[in-house]
Amino acid sequence: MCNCQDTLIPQIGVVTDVCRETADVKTYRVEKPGGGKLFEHLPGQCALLSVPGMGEAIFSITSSPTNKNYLEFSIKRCGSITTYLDDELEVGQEIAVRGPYGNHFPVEDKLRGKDVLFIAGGIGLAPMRSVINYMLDKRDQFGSIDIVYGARSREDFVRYQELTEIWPKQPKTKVHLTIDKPQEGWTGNVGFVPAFLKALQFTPDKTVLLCGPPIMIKLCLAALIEMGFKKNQVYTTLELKMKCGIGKCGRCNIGKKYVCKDGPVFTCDELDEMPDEY
Amino acid sequence: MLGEKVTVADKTAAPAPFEPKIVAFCCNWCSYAGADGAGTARKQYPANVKIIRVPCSCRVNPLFILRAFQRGADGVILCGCHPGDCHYMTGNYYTRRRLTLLMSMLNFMGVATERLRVEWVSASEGARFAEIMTSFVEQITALGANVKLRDLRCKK
Amino acid sequence: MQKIAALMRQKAQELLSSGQVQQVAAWRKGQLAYDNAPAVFTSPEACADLVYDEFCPANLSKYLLAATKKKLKTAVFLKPCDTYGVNQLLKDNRVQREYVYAIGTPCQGMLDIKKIRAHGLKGITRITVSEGVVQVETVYGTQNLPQRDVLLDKCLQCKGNAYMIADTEIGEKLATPEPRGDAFAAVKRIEALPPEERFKFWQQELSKCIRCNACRDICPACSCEQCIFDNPAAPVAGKAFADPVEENMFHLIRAYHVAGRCVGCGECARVCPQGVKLGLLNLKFMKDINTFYGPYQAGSDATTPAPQVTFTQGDVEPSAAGQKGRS
Amino acid sequence: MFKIAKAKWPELWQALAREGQLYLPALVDGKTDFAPWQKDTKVDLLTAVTAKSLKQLFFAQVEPLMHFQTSGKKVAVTPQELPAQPTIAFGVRACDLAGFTILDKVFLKEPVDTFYRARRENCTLIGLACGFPEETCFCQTFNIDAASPAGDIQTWLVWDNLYWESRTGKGQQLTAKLAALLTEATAEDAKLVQAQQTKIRETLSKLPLGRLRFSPELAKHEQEVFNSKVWEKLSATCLSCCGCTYVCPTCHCYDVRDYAGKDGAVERFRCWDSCMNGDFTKMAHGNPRKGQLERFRQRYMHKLVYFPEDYEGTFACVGCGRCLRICPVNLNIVKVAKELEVDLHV
Repeated sequence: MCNCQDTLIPQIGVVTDVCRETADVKTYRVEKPGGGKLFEHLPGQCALLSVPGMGEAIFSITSSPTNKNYLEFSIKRCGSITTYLDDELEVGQEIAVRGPYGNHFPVEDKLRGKDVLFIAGGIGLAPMRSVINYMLDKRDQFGSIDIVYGARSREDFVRYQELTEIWPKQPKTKVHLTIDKPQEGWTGNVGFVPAFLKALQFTPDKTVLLCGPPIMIKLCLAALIEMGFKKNQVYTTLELKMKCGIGKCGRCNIGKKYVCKDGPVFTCDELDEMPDEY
Repeated sequence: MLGEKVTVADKTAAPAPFEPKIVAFCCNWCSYAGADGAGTARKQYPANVKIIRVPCSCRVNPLFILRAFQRGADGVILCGCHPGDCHYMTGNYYTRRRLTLLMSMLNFMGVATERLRVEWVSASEGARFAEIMTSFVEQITALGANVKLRDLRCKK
Repeated sequence: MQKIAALMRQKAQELLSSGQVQQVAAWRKGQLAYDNAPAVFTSPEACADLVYDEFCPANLSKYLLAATKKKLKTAVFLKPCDTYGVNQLLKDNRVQREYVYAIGTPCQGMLDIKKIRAHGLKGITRITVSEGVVQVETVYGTQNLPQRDVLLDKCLQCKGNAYMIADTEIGEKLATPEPRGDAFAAVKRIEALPPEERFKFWQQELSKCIRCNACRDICPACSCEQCIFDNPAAPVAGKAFADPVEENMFHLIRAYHVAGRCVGCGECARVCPQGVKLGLLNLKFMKDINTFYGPYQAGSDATTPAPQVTFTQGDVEPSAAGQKGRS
Repeated sequence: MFKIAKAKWPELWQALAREGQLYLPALVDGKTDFAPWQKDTKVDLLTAVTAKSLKQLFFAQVEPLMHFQTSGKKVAVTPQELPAQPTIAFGVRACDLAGFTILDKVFLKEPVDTFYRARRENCTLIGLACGFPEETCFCQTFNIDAASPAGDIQTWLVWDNLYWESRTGKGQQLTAKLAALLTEATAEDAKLVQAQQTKIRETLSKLPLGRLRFSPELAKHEQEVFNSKVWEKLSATCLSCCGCTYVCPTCHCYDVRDYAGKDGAVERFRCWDSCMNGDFTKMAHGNPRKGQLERFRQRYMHKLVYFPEDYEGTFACVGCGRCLRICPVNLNIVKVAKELEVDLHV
């Protein structure tokens, strides 16, 4: 390989584990072919996965940076590449990976010592999980952790085991789950996340990390503001179509920002300053 | 320029005799059954012919034909019911008009139209099906590999 | 022409203020001597900008697609040749008659700025036309050119001054340019070449293409909601220009998709930034259709079925067509 | 400064072609565009605006990036080798040269686009002053001087002589190799060149767009410009072809696509793309720029607002006027900027 390699050239990784999370979400574990992590990253960053012949797509890295052995991606079956991944990707398959791209949640400065409230909906847990596990591994650097997570049904929770058996047992960590419609055998909360959020009566001294479908983000933000939170307390992560990942190809351009390079993590007041095109 | 060179995989080995790849679009109601008929009657036709079954010859979009050429077919043959015998009454009449224009245009663009053939073969004409395929394979073998309409990427 | 422009302004204002139509498609004055742009006017006041002169070649019929979608009754100024496009859109059921108010607009042939420039004229500041003479003023001097020499190619194949569809007409019909010779002469010249020469000609011609898709986007027959070439799963990438076979496919299939529906407005060739002789492909299909299935002019009415959706039992066989024109 | 008479130009082309692949404006099929020089090339140094910009010399319309070979579960990747051939572009106008400085900002910024950089570094650019600017020219809007083009070497064509002056080390190296062909220019010659420069600047100011200015205020009012009502009016007639993008010397959006050949061979290539294309931002869950208006707005917002915001007020436009010449419906950046300025009172 020449020493002048372009950033568009990916590395080869191998899938070492595939975990079926829900009917349409799987978590894939990727390592170097000989074992070990492909690259280091920070929570919230993304990587481009590609299936040669099908093309590339960008996904957030769901494993924590504190994990030194592998990268994980939780991916929902949605478009052409994700459908292919869902159908075809099995253990031992090699895929092309490049990254990490974008900025990250400010775990090293602004979030230090803060009480953190995570709000996620559906596959929106994927980028959150990276931060949650990072914080839990460095538990003493952060305040209390609350995780509010909503899904369509009990079967649609990603990483259910982690949610119910691991995270709640950590110090100063609470997990609040809700599903959209009543379901037999479900004893937890039923209802949409924004209403659940208000019912939980969080105090506005927390820093919020928010990710989910656009409509959920919008309504949760409104609920948070009603509860006394300020927009600069709320971090979210955007998703747009990307091709290069390095702020050149022009796809994820919103205003003067490129989501792949300047994002995907923005505070909600930063989003307000950008043209409404995401 | 496109189409000048034909790559030979291994120059040290004696070049293998040219085996053309033929794509045959066959109507489910006539020629596909005709191919079956050829089999039952033990009429042989060359294995170079790969059959793609279509519900009616008029299902074949000109893009299918060009794509077959693009992806490496040396010849394409389209078989439908005899005019007047279409299972759907009129499908093959449209095929006839479409392919007439396509043939004429390919010819206009200087692409050998000998590589594309349209034949009407009924379900009972198994023997004829085998004959047509044999003669088409012979014709394409004589013409050699298709280079004018082939995508040469990943081949250089 | 100035008189016609004044009548057009008046008509547009009338239609808009009476509420007969919700918008008017016409042309707006640009900043140069020749860059009038198609424009949609929605208020009588805005119509002050409406212009019409020898630099209004664009066929406005394609804007009726958006008008139909938005359900806006639209008045559209149509030169005689543009009326064919409207009929074709109506026939293809892509535009609904109730949203169209067609205004026949006289034309004496439109001028081709590229041909004017080809006379070595640069820095053009003003162009005036009178009595068959085009006077071009530039920062380097003034030159007169015979009008016929600088007409658009499509105007040299003018189909005459009759409107194929019109709810009303503006002014008197004008004499359109005399068509020049056999419309199919260029096609016949290519047909007469040996196959290898034909192949070479098309490879050269089509390799100029930069896949900007302007030919497709302006065509009144290319009216699909989504083009097959915009489908990522299509064998031809929408915008890449990656392999000669792709260019062949794009142009051949594009021409094929409009065969029997192409009205011969010549817009594809006019808008091609690379000067690809696109009209030839369409003309070839027209010529074949005329030869094989009898004379046919797409867009001359909104009802006759196109030759590709009809048939006779004694149609010519494809094998016969492939043999034609071979040397 | 040196000079070379017309009679010796063919020798000059030949000498330049020996130093690298030579591109110059050539007349083909009635159209002047940059083309690789061959013995029978009809060189056209009088046409100021070539059909396309020269950006494809550094940022190719289609360019393979890498090749994959897949077999079973294995995937191997071979990066495309970087272009190494030296190139020389002669007759490049001031606007196109300014276009490269804009592309440089994007492609040479970290992480560097190595394909672009390799081509850029391998090329010696020879500028040519615009003796006869056209009515579509408005480079002076961006303080680009058509009378003294940037580049490694700048040249002037006065009557039948070409005047030649190197501006960079690369230019000097090339000039040194041509010593046998070039003669030293006299003080008389310098006066001729100066006279032409004055003439060019004068002509430019007399052209229809000679006094055009783009307001720097636009970039300071992102939200107002974005929400302006003129977009609807302007975008109504855009056909959303991407002709303007493809001829523009500063447009740089691209797409990365895969071509799957047979037997597991895959070529990943990059090709020009345009924000005018409907599928540009289309994702599985929808499209944030739903219609013509949004896409049209994006292109001009990027040139007039976002780019200046990002790069100290530099507009992503060099006034070459190609979009004025190419647009099938005569829409262009000048009309857009003017309408916006009127709407925002800036």
